Amino acid sequence: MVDVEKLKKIARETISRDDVRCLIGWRQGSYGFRAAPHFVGKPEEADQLIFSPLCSHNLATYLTLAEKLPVPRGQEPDTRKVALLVKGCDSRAVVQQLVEQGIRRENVLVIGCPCRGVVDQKKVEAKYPDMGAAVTADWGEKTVIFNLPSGRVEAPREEVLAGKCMTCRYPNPLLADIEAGDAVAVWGSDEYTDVREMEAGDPRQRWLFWEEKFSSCIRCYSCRNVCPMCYCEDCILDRLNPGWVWRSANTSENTAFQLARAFHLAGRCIECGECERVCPVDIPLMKLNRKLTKEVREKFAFEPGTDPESKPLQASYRPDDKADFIL
Amino acid sequence: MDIFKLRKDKFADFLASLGGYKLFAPQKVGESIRFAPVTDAGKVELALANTTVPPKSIFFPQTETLYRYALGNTEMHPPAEGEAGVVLGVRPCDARAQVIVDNLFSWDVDDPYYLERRKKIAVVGLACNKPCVNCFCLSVGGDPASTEGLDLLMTELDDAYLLQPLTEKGEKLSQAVAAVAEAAETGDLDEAEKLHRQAREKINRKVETDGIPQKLPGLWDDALWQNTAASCLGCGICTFLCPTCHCFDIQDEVEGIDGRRCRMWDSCMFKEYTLHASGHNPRPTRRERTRNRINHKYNYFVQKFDVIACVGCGRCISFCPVNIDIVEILRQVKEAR
Amino acid sequence: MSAQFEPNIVAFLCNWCSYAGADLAGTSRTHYPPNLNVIRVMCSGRVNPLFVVNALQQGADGVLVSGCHPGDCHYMEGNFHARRRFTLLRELIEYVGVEPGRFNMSWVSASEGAKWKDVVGEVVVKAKEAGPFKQFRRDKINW
Amino acid sequence: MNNKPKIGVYVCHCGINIAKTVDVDAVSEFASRLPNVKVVRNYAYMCSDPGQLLIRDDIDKEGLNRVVVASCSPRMHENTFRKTLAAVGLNPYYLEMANIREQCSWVHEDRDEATAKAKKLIYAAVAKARLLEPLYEKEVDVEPASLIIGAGIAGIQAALDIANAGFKVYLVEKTPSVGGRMSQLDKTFPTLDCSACILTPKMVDVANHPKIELLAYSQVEEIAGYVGNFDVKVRKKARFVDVHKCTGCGICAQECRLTGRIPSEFDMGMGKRAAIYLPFPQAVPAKYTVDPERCLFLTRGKCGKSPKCADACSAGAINFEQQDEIVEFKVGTVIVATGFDPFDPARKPEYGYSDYANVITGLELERLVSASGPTGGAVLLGEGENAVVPKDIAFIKCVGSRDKSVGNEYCSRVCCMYTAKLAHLVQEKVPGANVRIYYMDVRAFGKGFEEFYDRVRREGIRYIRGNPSEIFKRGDKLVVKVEDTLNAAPLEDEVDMVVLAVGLEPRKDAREIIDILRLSQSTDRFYLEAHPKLAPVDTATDGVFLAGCAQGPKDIPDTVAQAKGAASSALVLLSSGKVKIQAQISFVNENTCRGCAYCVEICPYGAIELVAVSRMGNPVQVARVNEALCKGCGACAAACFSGSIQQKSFMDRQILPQIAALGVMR
Repeated sequence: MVDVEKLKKIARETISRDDVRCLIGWRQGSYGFRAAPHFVGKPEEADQLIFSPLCSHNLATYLTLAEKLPVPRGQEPDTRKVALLVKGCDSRAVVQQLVEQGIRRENVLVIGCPCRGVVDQKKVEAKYPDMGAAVTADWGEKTVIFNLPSGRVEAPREEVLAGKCMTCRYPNPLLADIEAGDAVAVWGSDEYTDVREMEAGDPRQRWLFWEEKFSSCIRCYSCRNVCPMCYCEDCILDRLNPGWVWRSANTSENTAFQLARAFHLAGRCIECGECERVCPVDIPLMKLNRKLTKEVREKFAFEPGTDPESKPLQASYRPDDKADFIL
Repeated sequence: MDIFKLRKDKFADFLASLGGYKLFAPQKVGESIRFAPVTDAGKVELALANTTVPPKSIFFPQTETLYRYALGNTEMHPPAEGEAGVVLGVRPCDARAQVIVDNLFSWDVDDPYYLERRKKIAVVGLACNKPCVNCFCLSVGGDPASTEGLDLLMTELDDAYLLQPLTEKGEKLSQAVAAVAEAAETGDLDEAEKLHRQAREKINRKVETDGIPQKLPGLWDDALWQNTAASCLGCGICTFLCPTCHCFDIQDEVEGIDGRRCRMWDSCMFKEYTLHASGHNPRPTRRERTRNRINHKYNYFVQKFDVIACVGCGRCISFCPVNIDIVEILRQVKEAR
Repeated sequence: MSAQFEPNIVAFLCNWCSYAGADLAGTSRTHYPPNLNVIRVMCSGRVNPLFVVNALQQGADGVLVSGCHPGDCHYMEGNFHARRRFTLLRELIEYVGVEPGRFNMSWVSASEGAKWKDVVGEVVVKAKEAGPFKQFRRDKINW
Repeated sequence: MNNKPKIGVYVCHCGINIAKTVDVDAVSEFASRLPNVKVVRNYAYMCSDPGQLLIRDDIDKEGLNRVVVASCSPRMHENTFRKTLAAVGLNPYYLEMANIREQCSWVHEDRDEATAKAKKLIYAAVAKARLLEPLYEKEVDVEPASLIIGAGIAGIQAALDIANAGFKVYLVEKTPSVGGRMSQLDKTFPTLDCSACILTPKMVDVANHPKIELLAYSQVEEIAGYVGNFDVKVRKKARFVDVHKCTGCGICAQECRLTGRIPSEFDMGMGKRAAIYLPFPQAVPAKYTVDPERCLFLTRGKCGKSPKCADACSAGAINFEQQDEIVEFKVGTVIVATGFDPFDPARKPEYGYSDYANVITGLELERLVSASGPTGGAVLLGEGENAVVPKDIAFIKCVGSRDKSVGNEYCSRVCCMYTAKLAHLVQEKVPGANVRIYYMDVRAFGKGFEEFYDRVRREGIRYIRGNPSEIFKRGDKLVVKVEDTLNAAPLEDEVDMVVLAVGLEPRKDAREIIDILRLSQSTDRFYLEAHPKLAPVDTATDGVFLAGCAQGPKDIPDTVAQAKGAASSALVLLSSGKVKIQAQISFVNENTCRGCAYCVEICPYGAIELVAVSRMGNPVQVARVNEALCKGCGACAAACFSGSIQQKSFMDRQILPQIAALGVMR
């Protein structure tokens, strides 16, 4: 478990180091069951840090999202480290970014926070509608405790935790320079039931399901921008020449967009579930990405973000790759 | 204009009576609620505090054909005339937002597409009885029961709706209502007034907005923007879901030898929005873009049209993936020296 | 309906093996249905899997990617990369509802003119069974 | 020519090949209506001179800047038409061909269907033609020198050919002397020439040739660069002998404390040598070398009061302070002639090679019968006094070849003939010897081979068809358990000596060259040639050639022929002094490249590397293509998520319009 006071102490020490530029963690949100990414520049700002079931953001995306401003002549670029609080799934994103040289190991300082599951905003808001001002939360034995305005409540974790936490096999960070707490038990198991259930239908049924979802997409690209693995300098979707996908929001372009993103994540998606969490129109994106993570596991015995020395899946091959569909 | 009382069980008949119009109402599209043409009265959902996608999508659709053409010749074929319509279940804040956006689409150029729809489509409002946690309409000149921008205001009582026509379009609609509703008694009016008052008390998000438009220019290089934008993902949620956002991009699409010029929502939070062909970008990072979003609504728009381009609907707060809260930003602007 | 329906198939052929095999089928005057049109690339490794999605969008009812047999690739590894990419892509598009017969991949060497004829035949039959592709085709949607 | 496309479409009849099933006029009419198409012609034979003249005239008169030729396969006439464009100053890559013959008129009978398809193919070709960009075949200078790795007969022959053509050769040999495996042979089949007699003159030529720099007892460490510009690093291993002073007199070896006590590799361990040695008498260069693992002074730092070899050397050539030396030079071509290793029969325990002294390999017998061998040419078993001349001798063939169990499925091509040769030599050296050969097949395929095989049998050497299952000792005899399959008779022949005809295997250190030159191996683990039939000496890397057994088992005539082939291929580059680089290569947009190195991983030629650049002051890593190494396969372009790396002439923005054209067609 992670003791938040110890975490704050670690954060204060870390941010005081002169080779650390900033520390990224979470703070209590501005209303209801929200938390927000918290950028600590000075030791005193570490007091607002929290680590609770509300901390669903995968902060690894900020390692590759931050723009590199032009360095004024005569100045040196700021190469100080960025310290990052990571849960188990987040740490896989850091590992995969290292594998793909999206970041360099010496530029990031990882503070591992073993995690016992984060809440699903929609489930919690449906269960406790009268949330009002900020609600703090904490983990119970197999439950999650919420301090509502109307008092303390405890809900069984299955009712409030995000889907990805039910199938989580990596609650303990795979990579950490500093451990903020001791390891927790792994209780999730992953049979890809959501994917197998979809595979069971026939193509027509599957298309009806996805057509309804993709046609409701408003192309806000939050699923792309939140993803720690989507860090192209100039995404093909934003390009006009060649215009891979047109910008009009209709079933054809939206499907092409979602297929392009899902495919670009094959062998790279570390199932942090952020895309599904942030989608304003609630498209079940994990149900789409997990199809490929299942295939990649079954066909190539490959799990992205688990081994810093591994070669990216789509940049390597094995002479004996199985492919029985080739004429 | 007299006020009608429509029993809830007669609601479906009321919708049927609007047969002459193309009817839009909040419905489940995919997994979220937005305004869509009504094909089955049973699917209309009025319970939610507000739709995910605002009714701007009816007047200013996400993708809209400006005109069609064929390669090789220069005739332009604009889309067919729009038909008369009614959009029902619009919250007062969204209706007010549409009036604010009208300013822009009839500013130096009258936008034919938008204004035609505004003329042809009546707006039937639904007063807010249960404002959501992030509503702050009272702080920006709005009200859970304001009638601005509405042709007819509905207020939900226990077992009926009060329908109060406000404009001639509203009046025309109420004639259709007359067949299925009866006149409202004073008791109903008091009940409605009580509900409106209760709704006002339920709004707990408040911020002092006066003085902000004058203060913003001075905060151009304030650290506030960098601190806020640090966690911003640069996605399009806050702009696409904002009822007063009206920016668009124009592109051509060609299939074979047939083409069309179309307009689609764009967002100032996207990097490409201000990317010049030369590669220069006047707003290169999320700091400038966050600053711009707030300044546009609370400074530039005010200078031009003397109204804050924000109606306090709270969508940008509820749907922001990283909980960037405009009320918090405004509070910090207010407190900044 | 599918009797009159003539599918339109876009094929990506690698220059060294499959394109040469298709040429050989021509020089040996074999006959096969005309539904398949070829885009020549230097190696099956060049075929970006999103070309398949794009082809289905732009009016193809079936797509074929054909390259050298494993081990024969003129550039040594291109077909191995293609095999891995299209194994993944096929799973993805079938998962969202594209019928299995629409996307095909084949190994055709420069000496297999006869095999090329059979491959084209099979691909056309499969596409005909699957019928016209409507799912996410660009078809002037609400122009 | 501004690059607003002005396209000329030329539809070929190809006599009747196209015109019979494709309505060329309808197709031409269709093409004339396409945007940007200025000229449309159809003609009987576009590839003919008058046909090409049509194109040239239109380019001159009409100012065309793109040409689409709808005719046969680009594999047939793409170069022809490129030359046509180049002839009138239009960049040859402004050409796009539509294959309406092999893939249209010849394969469809219905005229309407064929015509419709031809239109569609032209529509797609025009769509791409609009977006073609000019490409320039870059020319690179070729360093007028060649590196040859391995100085066996293959390396020697190639070195002599190239040097005699007037070009500098760096010949690198790992062991102290040139000569390779051939120098270990006594006689060579089928002519029974004495191996040393035909090899030594070439060895001497190689050592004295003014154009050949011989780097014996040296190893290639690194080869960077590309065709015409290879930067080579070679490690000259320390001999601890100053080659300029050493006269090769050999006194040091006699004086050495370990003289006669170290097994000589050259004599397959049967002969002995000292810690300071000359591999074999005719060694070239005839300079002594100190064995660093066995020399007492080098291993224990002390050799009595002082090293006896140094004291004895009148020329003062011995210098224990000598260090390895790294030599760097530039060459235009590389020839890999690293040879083979004989199969180690210990991996076939049933033959008892490691159990019984008188079970030996063919190469060991070669040393025994050789006059410069340990026994001076006598076929003897055992040491010193109790050495005895074997009477009954058995040869077993296909040991370690055509044998899946040891992973060598191939035939080593030489064992049948060297077995016959050795059997003949043994018969000659041991009067009254009883020689028999157990075989599965006899492959006497070469010039004079069958005649020699027939002669050997007539000399009384018995060929028994059967594959011996086991060899074991009985008394002081060896028993060969075998079934004579022709007479279906199980035999247990008692013999004095068994000779195993071991096959040829890739060298154990083959991996080193693979890593240095990015060669790949064929399934039999020898180095992979570019094409088994049409390019046997080339490799996938331009400017790198193979010669001899490095590319696969072969006998001396084939090796020499291949060495001369490799030399001539190298000379093509060296003599022209220039080499054209593939034009349709990849290039990187360094502003959008994120440095994820997918393309670096994927490129089979190592043509892409990550380089550090400053993007407005920030140090970032981006990919960069080495234009000379890139072969233009495009695998990198398909792997790049942001499309930052593209392949010229096959860019995404050129292929997507083709897909669109083939998709929607009016």
